[in-house]
Amino acid sequence: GCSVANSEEAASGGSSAPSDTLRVVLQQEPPTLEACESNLTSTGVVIRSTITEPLIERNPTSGELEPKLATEWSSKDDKTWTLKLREGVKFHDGSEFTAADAVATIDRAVNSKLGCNVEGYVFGDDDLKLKEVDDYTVEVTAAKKDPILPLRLSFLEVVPEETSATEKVREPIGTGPYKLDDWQAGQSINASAYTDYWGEAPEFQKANYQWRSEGSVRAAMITSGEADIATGLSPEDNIGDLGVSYPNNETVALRMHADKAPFDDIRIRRAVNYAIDKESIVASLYGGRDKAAAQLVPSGVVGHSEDLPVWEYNAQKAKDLVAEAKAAGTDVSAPINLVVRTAQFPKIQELAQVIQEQLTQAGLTVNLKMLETSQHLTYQVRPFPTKEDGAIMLMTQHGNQAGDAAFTVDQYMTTKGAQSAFGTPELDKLIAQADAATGDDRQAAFEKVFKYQNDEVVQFAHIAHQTGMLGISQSVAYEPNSSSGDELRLAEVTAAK
Amino acid sequence: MASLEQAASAAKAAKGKDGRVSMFTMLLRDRFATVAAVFLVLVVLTAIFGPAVMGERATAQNLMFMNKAPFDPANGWLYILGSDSLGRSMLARMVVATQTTLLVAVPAVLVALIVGSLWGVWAGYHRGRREAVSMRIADIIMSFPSLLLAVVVLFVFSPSAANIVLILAITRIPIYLRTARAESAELQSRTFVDAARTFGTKPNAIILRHVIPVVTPTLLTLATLEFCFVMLAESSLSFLGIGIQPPDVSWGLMVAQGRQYLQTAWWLSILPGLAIVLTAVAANVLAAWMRIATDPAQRWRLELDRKSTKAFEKATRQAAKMQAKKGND
Amino acid sequence: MLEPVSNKQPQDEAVLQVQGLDVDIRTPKGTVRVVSNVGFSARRGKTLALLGESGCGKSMTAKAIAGLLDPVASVAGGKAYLDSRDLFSMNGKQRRAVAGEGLGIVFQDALAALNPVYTIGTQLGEAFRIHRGASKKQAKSEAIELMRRVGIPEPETRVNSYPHQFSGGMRQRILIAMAVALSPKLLIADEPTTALDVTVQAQIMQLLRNLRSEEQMAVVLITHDLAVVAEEADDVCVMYAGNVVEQGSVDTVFTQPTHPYTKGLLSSVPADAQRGEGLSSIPGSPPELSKIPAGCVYQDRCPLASAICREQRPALRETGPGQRSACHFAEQVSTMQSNDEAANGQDAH
Amino acid sequence: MSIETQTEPERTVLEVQDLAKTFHVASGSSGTRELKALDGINLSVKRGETLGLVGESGCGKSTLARTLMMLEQPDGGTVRFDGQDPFALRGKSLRAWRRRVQMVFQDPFASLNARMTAGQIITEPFATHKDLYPTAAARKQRLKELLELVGLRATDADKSPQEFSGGQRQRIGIARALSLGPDLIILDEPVSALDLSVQAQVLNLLNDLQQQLGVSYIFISHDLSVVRHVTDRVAVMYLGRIIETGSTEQVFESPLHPYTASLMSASPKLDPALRPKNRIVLQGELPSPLDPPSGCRFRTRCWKAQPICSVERPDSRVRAADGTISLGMPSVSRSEEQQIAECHFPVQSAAEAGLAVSA
Amino acid sequence: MLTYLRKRIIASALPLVVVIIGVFALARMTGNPAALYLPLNATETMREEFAARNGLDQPLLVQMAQYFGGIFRLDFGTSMRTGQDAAEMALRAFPATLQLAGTTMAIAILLAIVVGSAAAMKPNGILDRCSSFLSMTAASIPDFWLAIVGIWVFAITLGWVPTSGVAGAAAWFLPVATLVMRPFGTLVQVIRGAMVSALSEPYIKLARSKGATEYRVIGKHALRNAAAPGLTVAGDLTVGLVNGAVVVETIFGWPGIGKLMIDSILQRDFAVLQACVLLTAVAIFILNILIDLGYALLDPRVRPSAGARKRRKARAAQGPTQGSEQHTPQLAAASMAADSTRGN
Ligand SMILES: Nc1ncnc2c1ncn2[C@@H]1O[C@H](COP(=O)(O)OP(=O)(O)OP(=O)(O)O)[C@@H](O)[C@H]1O
Ligand SMILES: Nc1ncnc2c1ncn2[C@@H]1O[C@H](COP(=O)(O)OP(=O)(O)OP(=O)(O)O)[C@@H](O)[C@H]1O
Ligand SMILES: [Mg+2]
Ligand SMILES: [Mg+2]
Repeated sequence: GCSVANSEEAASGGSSAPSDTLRVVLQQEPPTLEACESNLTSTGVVIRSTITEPLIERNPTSGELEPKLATEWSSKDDKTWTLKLREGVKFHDGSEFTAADAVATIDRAVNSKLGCNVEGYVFGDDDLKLKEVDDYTVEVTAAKKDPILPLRLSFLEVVPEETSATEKVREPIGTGPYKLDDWQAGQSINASAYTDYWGEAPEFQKANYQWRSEGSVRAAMITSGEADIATGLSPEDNIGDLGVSYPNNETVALRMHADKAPFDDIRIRRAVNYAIDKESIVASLYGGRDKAAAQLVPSGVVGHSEDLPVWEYNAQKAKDLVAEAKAAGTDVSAPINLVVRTAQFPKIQELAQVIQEQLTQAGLTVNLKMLETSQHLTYQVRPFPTKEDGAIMLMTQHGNQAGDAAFTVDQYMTTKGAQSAFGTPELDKLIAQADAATGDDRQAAFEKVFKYQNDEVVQFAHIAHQTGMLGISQSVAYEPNSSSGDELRLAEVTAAK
Repeated sequence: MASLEQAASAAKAAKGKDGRVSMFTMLLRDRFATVAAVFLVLVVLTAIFGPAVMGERATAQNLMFMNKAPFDPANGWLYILGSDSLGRSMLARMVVATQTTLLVAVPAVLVALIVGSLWGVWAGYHRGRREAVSMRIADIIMSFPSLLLAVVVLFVFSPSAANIVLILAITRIPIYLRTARAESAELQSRTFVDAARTFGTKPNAIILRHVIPVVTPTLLTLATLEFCFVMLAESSLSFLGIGIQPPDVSWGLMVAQGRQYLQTAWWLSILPGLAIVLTAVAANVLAAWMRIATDPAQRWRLELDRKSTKAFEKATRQAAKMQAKKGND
Repeated sequence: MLEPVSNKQPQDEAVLQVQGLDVDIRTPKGTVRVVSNVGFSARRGKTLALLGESGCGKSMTAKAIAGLLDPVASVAGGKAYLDSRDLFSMNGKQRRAVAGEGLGIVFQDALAALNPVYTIGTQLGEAFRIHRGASKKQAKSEAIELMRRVGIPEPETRVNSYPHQFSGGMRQRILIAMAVALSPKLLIADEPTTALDVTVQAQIMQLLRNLRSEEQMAVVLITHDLAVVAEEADDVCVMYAGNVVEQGSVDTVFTQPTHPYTKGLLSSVPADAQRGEGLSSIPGSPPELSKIPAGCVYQDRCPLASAICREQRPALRETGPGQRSACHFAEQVSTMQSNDEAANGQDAH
Repeated sequence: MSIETQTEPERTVLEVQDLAKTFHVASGSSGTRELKALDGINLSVKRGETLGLVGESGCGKSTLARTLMMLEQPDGGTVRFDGQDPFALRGKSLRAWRRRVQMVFQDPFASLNARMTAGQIITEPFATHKDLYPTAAARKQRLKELLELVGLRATDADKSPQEFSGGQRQRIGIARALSLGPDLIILDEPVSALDLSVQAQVLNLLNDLQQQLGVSYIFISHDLSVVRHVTDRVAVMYLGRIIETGSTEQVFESPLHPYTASLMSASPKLDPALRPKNRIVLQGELPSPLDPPSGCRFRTRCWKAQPICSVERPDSRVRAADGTISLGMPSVSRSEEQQIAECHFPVQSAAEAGLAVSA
Repeated sequence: MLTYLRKRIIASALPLVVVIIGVFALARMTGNPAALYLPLNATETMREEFAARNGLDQPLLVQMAQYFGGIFRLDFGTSMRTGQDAAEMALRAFPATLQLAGTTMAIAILLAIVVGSAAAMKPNGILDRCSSFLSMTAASIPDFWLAIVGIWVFAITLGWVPTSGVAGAAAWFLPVATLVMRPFGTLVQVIRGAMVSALSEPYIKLARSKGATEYRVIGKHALRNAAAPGLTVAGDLTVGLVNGAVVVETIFGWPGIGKLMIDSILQRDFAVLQACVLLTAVAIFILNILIDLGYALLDPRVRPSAGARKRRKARAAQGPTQGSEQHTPQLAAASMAADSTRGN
């Protein structure tokens, strides 16, 4: 036969596809569908809330936590949390969902030696203590006080107790509306609606995932009717009206390392902020969809302040500040390396060049350093390279999936934060307070943190809160939200009227 | 008959005193080669003087003047080739890119050509173990993922034009090595090489005198094909972020970056790509011409000028007709 | 216009008649006439030898007749009749029909003329497949038969061998076999034995003789070995610088040459000269084809040359029974001193 | 012969003993087979002498020449040039030897680099032997001399090989071989590509040079009339071995070996009066050198073959001055005048040799 | 033949080992993969655990010894990215690449033979000029242009074929059409050149003298003689495709080895990279043997092949362009053999 291995069953392309199949085209093939790796975008976009489900779910729009496989949760001391589980839920293999499964899921992801991504991402080194109170009640105890433990738990996708605790599982069994049928490596993933689903049945009987790394190809698949939903598009992909943009939680910023001239002078760091014309960047490069940013988290995240002003674009002020610094003895002509990851997001190359140009106008010397992911990571995360031949200015794209600024500031702003170049004791203190706060206090505390960074620390020059774009064919209807990039809930997709 | 003589005298007039046609005349005889040569000279001149003339204009951004279509006189001559995604003049950028492009592609091709050819000629001439080992080395380089090499070199060293040249050169050496070896192995068995050996001529001198002149045209033609390959390879390195870095600009980089605009602003990618294609085609046409011009057995194709060839054909036809008439009488 | 030599013979005897053949070649130095006004005829069952120094246009003449000139060359005038069919006015299809069946040709270089990638059987049988529509099997058995005829041992097994597996002599015989496969009326053999040693040459000549007598084939033998001509040919046609300078039967031409060039050639043969003695040779060298002088083509080297030779090109004229020469002084050639002294004098300079 | 006038005793320039060369040629599926191109060659050349080498195409003549020129490495045997073994020479002394032995190649086209001019080709050796003509002027002068010597014009120096006729090309090759002033020139079919009148010119040239300079020649050819004309002694080769040697006259007039006899007999003659009455026409093909016949190599085509011929390799027979033929005695040093052949049943008379002329 | 094969295998084993060692060492020079696989805020302990799990904490030599030990047990390691068996991943991707390469080359060769032969019939004629210009352009067009424009025209505007994917025969059109350009362009030049020189050989005249038609002369006598240089170059082009047509595989979502290899390099997925390189190197080596066999099939003179050194000895019987090592990337050698005469 003259066909690619296993291709016979691959979903047929063409515009006359049977309408009971929902066809999604992604940027890349998921490396795995292992539930405990679901915080990886490419994994999560397939499984989260589609194949597997968490105990608790965060509403991407309101930011509120909502019940999913747990119906209610409470804690007296913010340390020990009790969760009531939903009854009558069945896994795809037919077994009943009980407390044992919930305990096993948490234990496997957080306490085991598996090295789950989600563990590193939301839980850190400390283990959780787990107790099965009865068939439908679980007790979770953190090592220390943790007011957002339910939020953390919302990252865990539930798998049955039988799932191996010593090895990762590529094809999970979940409780979600869709059941994984088969995965043809390299080509497609097929799922079908799970008949015993506890909730409302999805509209499409079948789902099919494919992946193409070229945005224009994904767009073309929508236009030509070969796919119903395409993720990760950009306006240049010629998608036309079928492109639907949505705020995607991602914020672009420049991180300045203050260990070398000229960034050891706060005037220069301020000058950088003045020099960049964020509004016109957003307007011209991003067609006005993105929003100029004043802080690392977008609206919708706890801690985001609507009132924090975007740094004014003032080329003259930037020049003055540079001159001032120069007068004060700072070596303003010292080279700055603008470190950028290739193809991290649409038009990153152009953005970098604009920034380079604008900073040059302000009188600084900027070299552009486009790096592939792995190399870029050595700059992004501690320990930072020390033998750099200039001051580092890293372009970073930060996405806060959790909806709480704690996930941002701990990493980006504390003195020792994994992705923080430097910090100040005062800021550290403010952050610690905010982390421990709850309710409205928490919001206010984080707002303070962001304001303080902008006024006194100036490690970051914020550029924009980004928007994502989905391609949605005429035959389906879907309303994207800020988490659509990480978690594409197929059950929410309906046939177009 | 008169026309035959005319043709002969016309042919004579084009020749030097020694009856041999100069290279320049031969170039003019081949119209395609002439056009190609003129084009290449223009490219080289652009590469030399372009950046000095257009340097400023190539970097000036204008975010309000993005992706303007080419060939619109209303935008002024600077934007005759349109503007790019940052509102820079495409014309200026293409002109400035010429230098970088040539500075990467030409040395890369030359280094690979020189190293690979000399090595191959040497291996092919001596044969035996030297040849076997060289071929195995070529095999190794050939089956090695060149991208890995690129990532390593640029990771360990850092992306710079010199390193890009190095990588492109190393990975393309086997092509020349194998070609040169094959030709040289064949040549070393020729009688005139044997003759040189009987004078006690040293191997290197034989290689220099008898082998290299013969293999050069072949290798140069190969090099022109490679020239285009190298420019495209450079563009894919750029795409991975390990090629030429902005604000430097090369045609390859422009092609790679413009590709996402292929459907919304085609000129960003097509124009520099066209420059690559045209340069490569021109180089190839010129190489083909040169191969004929330096081959004593082929040279006549160029030494005959078009006019006399036509006259010849006409005259023979007429003569045949006359003969036929005579025969009928 | 010249008339064919064999006019006196019954017309049906002449298988090939060539009249006033001109061949032009394009060179960097302009157009050159390499064959000029050549005429001869070949008789059924007889051998005509084309003689002449290297480069005088023998092969060109042969190729022109066979219609296989290189692209740089073209027939500029003249006629060639094969059994009274005009070869030069034929179109491609008619030509192809004549090739093989009417006219066979053996090329000068046996080593290169066989296609290295096909078996001898395939190549020998090809003519049968083209002209007789033979099946593969038939073609093969015909090939075996041919090989047997030209004396190749074990034809049944050798038929599947490739050209490089045969010796030079065998290859030459295979080429001859190929040319005579369809028993053509005319065989042109271009130096069929150069590079073979005399014992093999003798075998091949024997073969040609047999074919000639068995098939009544007319043979045009191109060679510059006078001894072979003397032994094998019936008629001879001597060429010089693209022109026929003398023709006639071998016996008369070789015993009584009536052109100074023929005479010079004959006395250059080292056969009876003694070791150490200088060989008689014709002083000078043939004219460059692009600079053929007006008048006699041989004037520069001719001891008899005089004013008329520089002005007027001598026509081929009868000088004896069946013998014709293109020399103004044909009658004096026989009395001409052998050019030994002249030659020696020339060489010493 | 010209050199005979010289009083100096005849000196042997080249002495070859038991020279053997085997090629390994790919064959069949089982790898390689041995091809004995030279199988124990003995010969010697004296100063000022011309040795002719004749034999069927492919019998190893060129291989012998190439081996003597050190273009091939022999498998066995010795070569002595003026008492020295050239294969043992290195560096300077090797180059000095190179100067003394030169070769004219079989193919006048292939042996000249088409991309060089005649002048460049002829002066090419000086690039290696820089001390000979150190200045450009000296080289130019020498080039002029050489061109003149071989009968080319000075203006020919700027032409490239394809502008010359075959004969002229061969002269360029000869001029190149002469440029270093060698003592021995190996001529591999120097006239086979030439037509008669040019051939005569070249042969005369070679003869003159020998007379003027006293060089020795090894003259390879299959044109017997030419060989007869130019050589002093002749060696006849068959399948990698010399099967007969003797003075030219002896070999041509009264061949000992049946193969020699058939060669002489088959050679076409211009003069009908000289044509033998009963020519020997050999039957069968030249056997493959890959698979030579046992015993006497010629037996497969020999009309005199007896059973013993297939069993035993024949010893040399010697014809004494009185015409008697006896078994050659290796212990007795061979006189140059002796005619020696390797055959069990040597040819006894001219009639048997197929040389008898119908008178 | 068997001796020959054995020799080839032995001769190729060493380079194979060198390639693997080289890839192994070079890959590890590209930096620690931990950052790629761990969350950005991963702690020190997590990093250590990761290194231990993937054996990256050992000295390089030990890692290498373990790797080679594994190879003998046919264990090629596990992918860091997917947790699957590396060899399995490579083997799964390879058929797709091979099929694509095979189809592409078959079409390219076929087209090139037709166009090249037609061009060779009249050197420097109109047809020749056009085909040489077109083929040069085809050989130098950036492939992603073609791919994207192709999708635009044929999939979106005309709707004839799917944009991408591997489903159905129509899906092959765009990838193959894109890939075919460079081999086609290069081969046209090579075949044209070889045909020009073959057509001037004496055996062509001989064939004509037998009354063979032009079609027979070109298709039978010239083509087979001109095929050797074509085979050489086609072999090299196939090597290029076997090594992965990255761009095309990426754009069209073709699940081939090129994409897998690039991803493994960028993702520092060492085991998979090594498995891929090993697989392609072996494939290239088999391809080379096949090409040698192809020579033998085409040209009886090289049929009894027995290694390079010996073969050259038989040069008496062989043409200049056939030798064991000579299936080289000599576009040139070939294309130029084109007009160059062998004679001088
Ligand atoms: N393809 C060609 N291009 C240019 N000149 C040619 C070509 N072929 C032949 N000639 C010239 O035409 C003339 C006649 O050539 P031809 O081959 O007929 O000679 P010939 O008599 O057969 O010589 P020989 O005995 O050497 O074979 C020669 O001077 C030769 O140089
Ligand atoms: N390099 C080689 N490799 C293998 N066999 C060879 C080689 N050179 C010569 N031979 C073989 O050795 C034998 C002798 O060849 P050689 O060229 O010496 O013959 P020759 O007597 O000069 O023939 P000719 O008269 O045709 O020139 C032939 O069978 C030839 O095929
Ligand atoms: Mg001829
Ligand atoms: Mg020889």
